[in-house]
Amino acid sequence: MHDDVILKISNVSKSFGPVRALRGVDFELRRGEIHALAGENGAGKSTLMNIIDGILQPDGGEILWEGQPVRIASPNAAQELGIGLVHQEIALCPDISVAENMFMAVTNRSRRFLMDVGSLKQRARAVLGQLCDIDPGAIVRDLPISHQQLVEIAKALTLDCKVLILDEPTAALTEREAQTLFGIMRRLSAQGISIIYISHRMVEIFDNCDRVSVFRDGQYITTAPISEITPSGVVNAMVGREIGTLYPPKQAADTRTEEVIFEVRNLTETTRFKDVSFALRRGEILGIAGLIGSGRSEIVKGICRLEGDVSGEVLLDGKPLQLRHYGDSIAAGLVYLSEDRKGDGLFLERSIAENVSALDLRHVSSAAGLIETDREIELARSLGAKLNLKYGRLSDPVSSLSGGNQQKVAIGKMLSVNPRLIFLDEPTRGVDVGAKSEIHRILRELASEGVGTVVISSELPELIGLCDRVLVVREGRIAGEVAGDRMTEENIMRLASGLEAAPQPTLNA
Amino acid sequence: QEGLHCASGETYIMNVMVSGHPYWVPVYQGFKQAAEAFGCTTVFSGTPDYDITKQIASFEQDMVKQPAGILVHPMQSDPFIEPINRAISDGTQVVTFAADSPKSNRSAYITSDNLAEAKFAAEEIVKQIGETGQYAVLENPGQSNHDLRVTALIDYMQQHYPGMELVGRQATNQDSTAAYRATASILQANPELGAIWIPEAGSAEGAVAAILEAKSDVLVMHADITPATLEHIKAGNIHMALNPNQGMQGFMGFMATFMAAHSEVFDPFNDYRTSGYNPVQIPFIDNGFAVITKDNADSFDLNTYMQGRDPA
Amino acid sequence: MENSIELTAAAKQGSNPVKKFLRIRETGLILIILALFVAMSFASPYFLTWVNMRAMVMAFAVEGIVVVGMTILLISGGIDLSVGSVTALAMVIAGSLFLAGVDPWLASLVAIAACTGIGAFMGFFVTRIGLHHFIVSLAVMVIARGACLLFTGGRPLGLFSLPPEFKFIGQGSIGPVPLVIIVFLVVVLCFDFMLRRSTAFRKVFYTGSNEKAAAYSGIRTKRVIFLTTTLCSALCGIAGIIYMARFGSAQPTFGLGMELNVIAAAVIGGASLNGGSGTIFGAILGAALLSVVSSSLALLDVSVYWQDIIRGSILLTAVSIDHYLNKKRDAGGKA
Amino acid sequence: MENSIELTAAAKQGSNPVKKFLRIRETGLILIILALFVAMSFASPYFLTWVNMRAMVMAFAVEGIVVVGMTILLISGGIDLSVGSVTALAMVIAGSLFLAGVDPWLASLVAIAACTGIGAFMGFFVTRIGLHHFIVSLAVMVIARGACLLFTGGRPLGLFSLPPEFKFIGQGSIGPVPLVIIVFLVVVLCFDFMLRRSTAFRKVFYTGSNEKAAAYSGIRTKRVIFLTTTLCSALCGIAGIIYMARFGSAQPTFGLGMELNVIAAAVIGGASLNGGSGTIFGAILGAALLSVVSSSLALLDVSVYWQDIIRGSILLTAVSIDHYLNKKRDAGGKA
Ligand SMILES: Nc1ncnc2c1ncn2[C@@H]1O[C@H](COP(=O)(O)OP(=O)(O)OP(=O)(O)O)[C@@H](O)[C@H]1O
Ligand SMILES: Nc1ncnc2c1ncn2[C@@H]1O[C@H](COP(=O)(O)OP(=O)(O)OP(=O)(O)O)[C@@H](O)[C@H]1O
Ligand SMILES: [Mg+2]
Ligand SMILES: [Mg+2]
Repeated sequence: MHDDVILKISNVSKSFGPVRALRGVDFELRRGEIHALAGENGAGKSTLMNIIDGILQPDGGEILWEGQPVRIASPNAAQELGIGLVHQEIALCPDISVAENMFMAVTNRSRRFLMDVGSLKQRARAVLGQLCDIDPGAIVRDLPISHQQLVEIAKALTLDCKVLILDEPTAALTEREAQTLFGIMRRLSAQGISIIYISHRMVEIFDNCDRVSVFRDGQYITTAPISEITPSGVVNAMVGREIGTLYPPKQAADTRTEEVIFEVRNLTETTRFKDVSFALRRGEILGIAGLIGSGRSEIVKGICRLEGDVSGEVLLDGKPLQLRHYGDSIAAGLVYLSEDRKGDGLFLERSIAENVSALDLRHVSSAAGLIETDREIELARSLGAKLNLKYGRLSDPVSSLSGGNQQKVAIGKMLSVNPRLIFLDEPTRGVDVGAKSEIHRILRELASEGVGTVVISSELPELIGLCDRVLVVREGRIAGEVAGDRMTEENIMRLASGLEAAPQPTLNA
Repeated sequence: QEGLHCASGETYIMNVMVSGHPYWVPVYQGFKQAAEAFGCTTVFSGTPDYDITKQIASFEQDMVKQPAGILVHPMQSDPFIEPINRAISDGTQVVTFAADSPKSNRSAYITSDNLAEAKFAAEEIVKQIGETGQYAVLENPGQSNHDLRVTALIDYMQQHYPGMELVGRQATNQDSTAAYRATASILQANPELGAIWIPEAGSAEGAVAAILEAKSDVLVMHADITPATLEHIKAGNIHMALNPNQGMQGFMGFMATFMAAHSEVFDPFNDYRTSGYNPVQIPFIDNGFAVITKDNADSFDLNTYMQGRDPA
Repeated sequence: MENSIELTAAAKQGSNPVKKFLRIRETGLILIILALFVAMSFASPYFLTWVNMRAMVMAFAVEGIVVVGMTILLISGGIDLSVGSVTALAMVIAGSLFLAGVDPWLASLVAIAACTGIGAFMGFFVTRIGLHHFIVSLAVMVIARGACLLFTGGRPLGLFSLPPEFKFIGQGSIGPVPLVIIVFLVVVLCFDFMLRRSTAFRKVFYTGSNEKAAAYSGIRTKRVIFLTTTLCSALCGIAGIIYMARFGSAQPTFGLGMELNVIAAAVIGGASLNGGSGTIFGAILGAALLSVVSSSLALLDVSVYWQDIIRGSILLTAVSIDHYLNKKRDAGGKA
Repeated sequence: MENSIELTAAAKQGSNPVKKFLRIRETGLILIILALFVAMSFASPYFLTWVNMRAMVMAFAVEGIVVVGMTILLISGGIDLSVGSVTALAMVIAGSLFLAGVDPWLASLVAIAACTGIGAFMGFFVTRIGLHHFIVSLAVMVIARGACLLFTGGRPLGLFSLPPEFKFIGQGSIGPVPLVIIVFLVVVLCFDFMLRRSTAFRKVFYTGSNEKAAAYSGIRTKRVIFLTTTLCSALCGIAGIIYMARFGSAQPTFGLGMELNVIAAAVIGGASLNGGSGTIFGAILGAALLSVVSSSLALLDVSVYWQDIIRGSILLTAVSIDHYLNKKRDAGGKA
């Protein structure tokens, strides 16, 4: 055994009823290394991390901490050992301030009788400052989901830990925040702190990690130093087969048309965005890029009348739409996939089938307005198959699925209504490479069938790989547009951060 | 003006708990009628809640107005000792009615004689169904006058008619649905049941519904009266009801309070001067009760009585 | 975690009938009630008689209609403390109008309409002003009780003179079965079916489960909550009219404390106070359990001073057993 | 959305005192109560007298202690319907023991311990069995009331013979101020301070706001909930003893319906029924509002038939205004 192994997992198993989430897995973490963990959705990564953090107890197997066998009975015990975990799902107290949330564990262990509010905020500001500019006094409920994710990360940084686990921390972050995070990770590892880093983004793994371990179907497959394996090797180990090109081909030049299927004119909302105009041509996938908080989500939600007091024109197939609330949008064929699947995308306690059909029950009901269970189950089954959903039974609550599989249910829900125009806000958030390319393929198919497809993503490679054209949003306005050769990360970042005057959009409404 | 008469602005307050309860309505009418005869002003006060703390607060607020006297129905006896004594030492005379605070310095207590009611009911039951048989009671534990009506009847039966067997005793707390359920079960368990005694009218309504449904011919007797039980008496579904003489309660209540406030007219043969208590001391006044049967039922419709009268 | 789909789906998957039965959410409650029945039929020869059964059902049938409304409201994420006063108000309004010479059927319609209006009023405060159901319905509970007192001067109304065909609603029978029970069963079956199957009521589940996600599914959640709030009060109105026909009187103090009983029934039956789950069938079983316990204690002539203690203990035990069985079922279903 | 830290933070940021005041969560309630005071002092010459003020505070001081416990429990995500019966049970136990010859101080300790035990019993069912607070405390409400009846045979216990130094707790004054009010203020101030500042009570907020997140941070949330449940019952026990000393009697039917009043006070004061937020200060203002309204109606001799209607309407109006002001404050704070 390597001398410097701080944590060793051997032969750990865990089942949830019939689902065998982990089957005798091994895992080894060295002092000061950044160790990536890769695997398809539902491979058991989060489950293993929850076991290491004492949230779940393994059914069998052994955990060795600095060579000694340990039982980690609770998160408290994990913290005492020096283990910190950033959860895949945000776990913050919505009614409480950012500062208090960050120091919850510290408060818990503190022997002091009184809180020291002043120093709490100061220390919170210091830690937050490394990541972004969030007021430590703000109430978490009021923060957008991406900021909550940052708070969640900052919270783990406050722990004085020897092992830091980051479970898909960058899923909701843009490049800039992600890079800051990587900087912090490298600094920590230089200080001798070990980091387990879970991500579905190969680039991140290969740019920042020392070693990578791969899980498949609850089983441990392999571990290799980054220098000795290629991205396609990792993917191969994950999926058990070769995956061809990551992104589907772009819109073929000969199918390109100037036919505008959807158009937005001078969309304005009181505080969040102003004068937004753009058009969508048949067959293309339109991307929307921007920094965190730039207002991408707000614009799209505004179009669908989900939020805000919006004025401006929205035209579908040249005809103006009279939308008053989101129900009207759905009726007109406009649907929106939320970036916050847990908060407003899914009914976690209800079954997979009921979630999939929720957007428009007419698809699964008789003329008399009665739900036909067979049709509902069938709908979920077919969409589940299409999206490679991993589940026990369709009647299981969505909360029992892994993060990425929950995301697939959310996407399935959008697809269930055969939309005319689909807005996807971070559609592949937390989705594994295989499923991701499957989703991309489906989106491309939809686009070529004439369904309008608009994708918001913080992952620039995804936007560039998938979209035919990308709009860049900055501070609630469209800062510019890139397409073709000009669609590079550099160009997009420049527009997003306002370093360069906006080039004229090629197609102005 | 000569004789007993109120000075202008001289006010008498009647203070109760659960002030929306219809029981108080004729009591207050009696109170007011007596007051009008003496040219006095009256106020109906208290708390709508079944809450001792709130009633004491309202009593203390009455005291702020410095009335000549308060006729109070103390929800509980001991908690009122201190407030009543304070009121008296501040110059407001206090008389209790329908419930007492015997350890306080209140000068009089007017009430129905629950023991007499119970005895009358027992005798009537025996008269109707004979000296041997089964009977049941509904009750309302925690409410002292209802409690007394029931326990006194049971004791009386035990002492005088050992042949009468108590086969059912259920708490219904004035809830007609609960009374329906309890009575239905008692009827089931005791097909030979001869009579049932209910200490108030709310439960009687539910009990009668159960008896009618079971097509049983149990003799029903209850205390107090509501329009619905009145109709049942007329229809023969209820044998009779015993109703405390509420008007007399209020009337005598006022008289006692008024006399206590005007005690200067009275110089009794005792030590009141040296001991300093009010010379008008009446330990107990029985306001009596009426027996309501088919024949006289028409005189007991409160809604008819209240026509053209001001409840406040 | 129960829900209609899971139920039906599970029922379909189950191979043998026993397994099917064990998968249903309500099985625990049914078993507990059955156990009570068996125990009681040994304890008292009168228990298993038709007359006793009828009396026991009659004891909760009308309140059962209110339980239906409350369950739907709970599923949508609301709660209503005013049910007792609103039921009483329906009696009082209809009774007063009748005594003032209005046709009793018309009077009843007006009363039900008034209760529906009260529900809409509460719905308005909840959905438009943004107050919590608890506090709004508490205020309305007080106001409606006050209105009962105001309309009657606090005096019960004797309505013996109601025409027999009107009284038939509350006192009549069709064959051996009281009309009240028939009405109750119809209401229960209709709403149970609709809650399991209709798209409209499915939206109630979505709204209660995650209001934001429901809004993001295009459901007008405020309207759903407004309607469930209104429906609950409307059903209270109907219950009030049936009570009036049954007792031939209108008591301004009727239904004190009814809210806790009704909410307890729904919760025992599996409704979540956080919204999103519950069934009518379960809630009615909950009401039945409470009622059977009370009736049994009366039938056995248990001392008044012991009854509350026994009743509370049985309630706690039953809920614990049910909870345990459901946990086992959930785990077993997955194993 | 309020919480102490925000409050202190806001207070620190505020430049001028008026702005500071307007930022506090409770400002709306304070303004509403002030408005009532001004109106009442015009309406009745007796309102602004020392005796009336004392009577109004005395009317909610002891219940206020229960409000403290309920607020903390609500913040942790629980609720307790048994507060009325448990308070009565404390009186009854202490009273019965005293009548049986036990020293009243010892009897009181035993009674408070018993209530604490009841709280622990409820906490056990909630945290270990996994039942909902609502249903557990409902069952315990019934059981405790039954125990009151059983111990007393349904009759109030006269405790006039309590020694004067014991009665002093409930009836004595220090200077012009009744001891009850002093005790009440001390309890309120202590718990308000601790809830804002102490590490132990901050965990209550974390647990109620998101139990899972709190558990992930190592907080033993079940223990927190167990303790808040126990604390609430213990405070009921203390309140019961003070009532006993004040009234010199123990009434088995005491505190019927107290739970709704107490919960309403906490909710009016900003406590969330979903847990995670609330303040003692706000809850006590809520209790004060309810009490001032009741007292004012009594003082003005408003007809009983109108009192409930007016009371309910004022409650609804006050809560709406408060809600509106808070929304404005929140929006203002962000703009
Ligand atoms: N609480 C639970 N109940 C039932 N099944 C569960 C539960 N939690 C996880 N599972 C199952 O365990 C398996 C592993 O889930 P896990 O969350 O560990 O996957 P993951 O590798 O983290 O996937 P992702 O990349 O999507 O986050 C999945 O099949 C999931 O459905
Ligand atoms: N609930 C909210 N309350 C107040 N401000 C909000 C809220 N949600 C978002 N905002 C603000 O609205 C602006 C736009 O946020 P939005 O979430 O649309 O950004 P985005 O471009 O979609 O970025 P991301 O989704 O990555 O966070 C930001 O300034 C954000 O702080
Ligand atoms: Mg995961
Ligand atoms: Mg966004």
